[in-house]
Amino acid sequence: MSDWPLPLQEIIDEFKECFDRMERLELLFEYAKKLPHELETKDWTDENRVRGCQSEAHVECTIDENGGFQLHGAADANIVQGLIAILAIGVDGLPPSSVANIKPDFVDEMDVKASLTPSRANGFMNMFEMIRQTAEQMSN
Amino acid sequence: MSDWPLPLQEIIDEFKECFDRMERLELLFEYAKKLPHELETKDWTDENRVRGCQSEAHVECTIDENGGFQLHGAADANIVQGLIAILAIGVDGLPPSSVANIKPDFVDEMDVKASLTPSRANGFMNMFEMIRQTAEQMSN
Amino acid sequence: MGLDLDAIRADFPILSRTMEGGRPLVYLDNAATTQKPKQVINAMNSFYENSNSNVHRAVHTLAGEATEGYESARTEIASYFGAPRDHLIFTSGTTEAINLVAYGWARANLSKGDVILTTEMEHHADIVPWQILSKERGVEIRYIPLERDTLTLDMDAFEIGVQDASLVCVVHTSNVLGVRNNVEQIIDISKKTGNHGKGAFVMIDAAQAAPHEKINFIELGCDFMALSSHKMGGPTGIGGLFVKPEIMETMDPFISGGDMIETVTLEGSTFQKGPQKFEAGTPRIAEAFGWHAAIKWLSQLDMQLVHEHVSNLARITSEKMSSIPGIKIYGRHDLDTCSGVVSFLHESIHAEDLAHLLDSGGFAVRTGHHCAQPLMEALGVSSTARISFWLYNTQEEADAFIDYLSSIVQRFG
Amino acid sequence: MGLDLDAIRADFPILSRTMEGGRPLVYLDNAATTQKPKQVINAMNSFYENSNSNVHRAVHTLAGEATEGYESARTEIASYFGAPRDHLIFTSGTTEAINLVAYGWARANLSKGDVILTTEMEHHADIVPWQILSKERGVEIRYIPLERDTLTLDMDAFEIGVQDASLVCVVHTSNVLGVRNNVEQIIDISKKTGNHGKGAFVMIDAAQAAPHEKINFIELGCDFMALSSHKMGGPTGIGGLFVKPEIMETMDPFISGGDMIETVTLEGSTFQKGPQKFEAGTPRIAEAFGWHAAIKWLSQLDMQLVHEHVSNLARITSEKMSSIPGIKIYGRHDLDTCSGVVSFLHESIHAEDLAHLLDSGGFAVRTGHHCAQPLMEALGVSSTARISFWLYNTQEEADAFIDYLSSIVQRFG
Ligand SMILES: Cc1ncc(COP(=O)(O)O)c(C=O)c1O
Ligand SMILES: Cc1ncc(COP(=O)(O)O)c(C=O)c1O
Repeated sequence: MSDWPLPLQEIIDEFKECFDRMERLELLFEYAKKLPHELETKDWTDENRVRGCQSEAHVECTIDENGGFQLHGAADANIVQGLIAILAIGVDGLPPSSVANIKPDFVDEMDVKASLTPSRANGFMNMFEMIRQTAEQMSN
Repeated sequence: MSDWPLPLQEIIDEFKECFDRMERLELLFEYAKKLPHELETKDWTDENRVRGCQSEAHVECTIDENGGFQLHGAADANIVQGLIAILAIGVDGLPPSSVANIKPDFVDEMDVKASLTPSRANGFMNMFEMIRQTAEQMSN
Repeated sequence: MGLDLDAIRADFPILSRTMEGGRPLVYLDNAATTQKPKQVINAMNSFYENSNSNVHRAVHTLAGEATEGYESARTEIASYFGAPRDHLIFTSGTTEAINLVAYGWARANLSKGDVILTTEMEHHADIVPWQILSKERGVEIRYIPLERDTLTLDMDAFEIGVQDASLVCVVHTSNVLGVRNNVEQIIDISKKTGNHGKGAFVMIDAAQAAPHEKINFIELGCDFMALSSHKMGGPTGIGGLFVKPEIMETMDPFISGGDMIETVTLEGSTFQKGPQKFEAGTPRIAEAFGWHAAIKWLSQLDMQLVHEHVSNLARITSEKMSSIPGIKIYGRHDLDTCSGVVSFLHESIHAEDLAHLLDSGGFAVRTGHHCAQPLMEALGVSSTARISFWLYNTQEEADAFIDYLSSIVQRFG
Repeated sequence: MGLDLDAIRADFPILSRTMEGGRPLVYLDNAATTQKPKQVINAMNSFYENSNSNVHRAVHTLAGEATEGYESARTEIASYFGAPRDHLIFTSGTTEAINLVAYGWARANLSKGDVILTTEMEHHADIVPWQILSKERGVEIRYIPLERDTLTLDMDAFEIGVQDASLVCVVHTSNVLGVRNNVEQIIDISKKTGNHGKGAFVMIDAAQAAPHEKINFIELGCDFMALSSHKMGGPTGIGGLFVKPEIMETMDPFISGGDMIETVTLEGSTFQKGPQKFEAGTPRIAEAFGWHAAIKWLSQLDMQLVHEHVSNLARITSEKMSSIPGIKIYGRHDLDTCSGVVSFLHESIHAEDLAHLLDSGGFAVRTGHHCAQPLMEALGVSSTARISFWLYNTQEEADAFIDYLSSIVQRFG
């Protein structure tokens, strides 16, 4: 089992307490609303678009004033936006080098997998990789 | 079971007495040598060629002086030539209208089927149909 | 007597699968692909376990069995569609079948300035090959628009447009709207008034029609008809193009190689006649056995009953859905001719979220543009959610779907 | 340690079939198609019984499993051939793969006067597509001749011919002669001296090589490599084209329709990147599961041992055959690199008769031109009989074959 950054671990634990998938999806919907650094629709560009997502999703990575990582994003589907939110909360303010080391299997841990499997083959994995690579570049 | 012309029935019976397929194939080889009206290689034309045979086979139908059907043919493979021979012997001198009524399943009766199945899908059936149709035209 | 749904369902192993939380699978994605009865699975197993061999040109027993099976699949599948065996070319599916018309026929018979008439409700498989042809050869493509209020083709526009058209390509039954086009009338008018009275050639995309309607290719009178095995209970990897033999003769080879030639020399080649000319290389042998088994299986059923069952489910379900707050239906289900497809959206829940939520209840539902972006454009949306029924779906499943959808809408809407 | 033939054979259900007269099946037609291990059959069954769904663009569980399975098949099959997943385009087989090079790449990149260099020992799949292209676009085709005494390619002629050539298309291992070409050298020379020093593109037909040789596409360094699943233990209906990604980008779409587009409007379309651009329509989903299972199954074995086993069987058998009166061998089996294929004729028994007679003993043997008429022409025959071994064939089977063939020759020769 991987070591997750504490905020991410807390979210994972919260998901683990859910009774069934419907409840977990409900939780994802709630996180979608808590998205910390929302990318406004006017800032949705082709460059920050996540390829391979069925719905539209956009993410951008920046460094805050303390050198911490910051994930900005948004999606038109709530479940995707919920995932972005969790990731954004989970990595907020971390050194980019830690972000570069996160593995995508926290989604497995959260056990929302069944509904996300197909996306993993393209959308979610693409998004995750895009973020991880940017973090890697930032930490060099 | 169909009614075959007597000479054909006799041949079928002979095949039925064989011990195994190898023996039946041997018999076919012998019939290949007994081909009554052999079409010489120089008379092999594109018109009398049987389509769909792997090996080359040629057949032509004529009427003898008594108005009886006559099948001329040859093939480079003995098994095919054996089948032509059996058919030629079986229908020799019959009224074309009787020839037009023969069914191709005498080959099943002879039980050489296993080796001929693939040919039936094309070669042998094509030959048989070609002969039957000519006989039909002759009897009109 | 209706369909014996219990007996039918018992033939489909996958229908007894339970999903997460022990919920039964409710498979409502039949327009994408149907499930396979065990007879189809067994036919392919039996081929691989007993007769597997390459076909044509070999005399050993296995090759004989494989060849007989492959060719009798052609005979029986063609016959199911009312046609002799020499009318059916095996392809990998509808998409390749339409490409075969585009590469094999249209490139040999159409040229700059010729007009291909198609429609705004086509699947991409019946749009993109024509666009590529158009770019390459200057053939012009025109689209019959959809009447926005009735969601049917604008037949006035068709009657005018067809006059210039050399080729008319129309989907028999839409994979989004559930609407069946009046293909009989379209073919009739095309033949009478197409290309300035000389008659137009007609290609029908029957992918969505064949699963629930018995189609007779000869009576229908079109020149080409494309379909897929996997949408009618058969395996993936195979489908077919029906072609009138006299038209087949005017087609150039498309995919080339072994099995489609008569002779090859270093200087050039001559080709087989009939369907084989278009079936290069090792064919889809096991798949032909499987599709044949699907056709045999379907032949036991009264296709009129199948059609009524499927379209009734769609009609009743779409009516109930309309009364769920915020749900909007895209399509028509009030006609006898409609299929089992119901497209819909919720005013605030994104289609993809809907599908995820429905999946948590065991309901397999598709979302997206359904390979019909121009139609989406015409409907003014970028995607829809879509349920699609087939013969094994039950009223109970439909009711359970309505209940679950209602609860989702209450919770998330 | 050699191969555990008992364990291997136990995996192939068909090998326990008995033929007429209770004789065991001795399947010696592996170059046409191989038998399938139960793991392959089960993988497809399991797909159809548990996960069958269309792939891509859907979020329900079955679609997820189908998509993961389909895409991980791509990953694993590509990896078996030493390449990343984005190098592999699924096709229906070698024939369609070569046609994809002809339609997708050559039509976009070659024009009148350009030269394609191929060989006299090619399968029709690697001849006819080029002849059609040549007729259509004026591209010139040249053939490297076979050295009549060594039955290998005339490399002097190749070194001269390649200088003009923009594309070199060579069969890795012949389906008639059992000879493996020195593809490494051919690629090397093509890259260095092809098209007047700019380098030629190289397409390798690996259909007959993949079953018994571990090929690394990246190390090999060719631009395209075509192969078929059904010749390496996998199902019919699927194969692949390996392409270098930078070259994939210079290819036009070939078969078009759904799934290969990015957007479609009435005005035109944009296409996906990578392999998906060339995989239009519902793909061969169950087939990809099956091929993947075949690759997994093969991965358990040491392919070097497989190669030695197969080529030893061919060498020993061909030696014994040579001493049967009237039998003449067409091919070479004295080199380490040779495959399991032995072509032969008897001076007086017609090849087709031979095959019928052998079949009566349970031996499945192919006869014909083996889709290589120009090679037949070079050998001065119109057809041959051919046995071809694969990993499950045993020395006992080979011996039984020799005995039966001898007795046939005695009785009928
Ligand atoms: C050398 C070679 N190339 C190409 C092919 C064609 O393969 P397929 O029929 O699977 O398309 C074959 C098989 O017959 C072959 O042996
Ligand atoms: C109307 C219609 N046409 C064509 C196709 C393409 O069929 P396939 O993907 O089997 O080639 C489909 C299926 O998606 C369809 O629904």
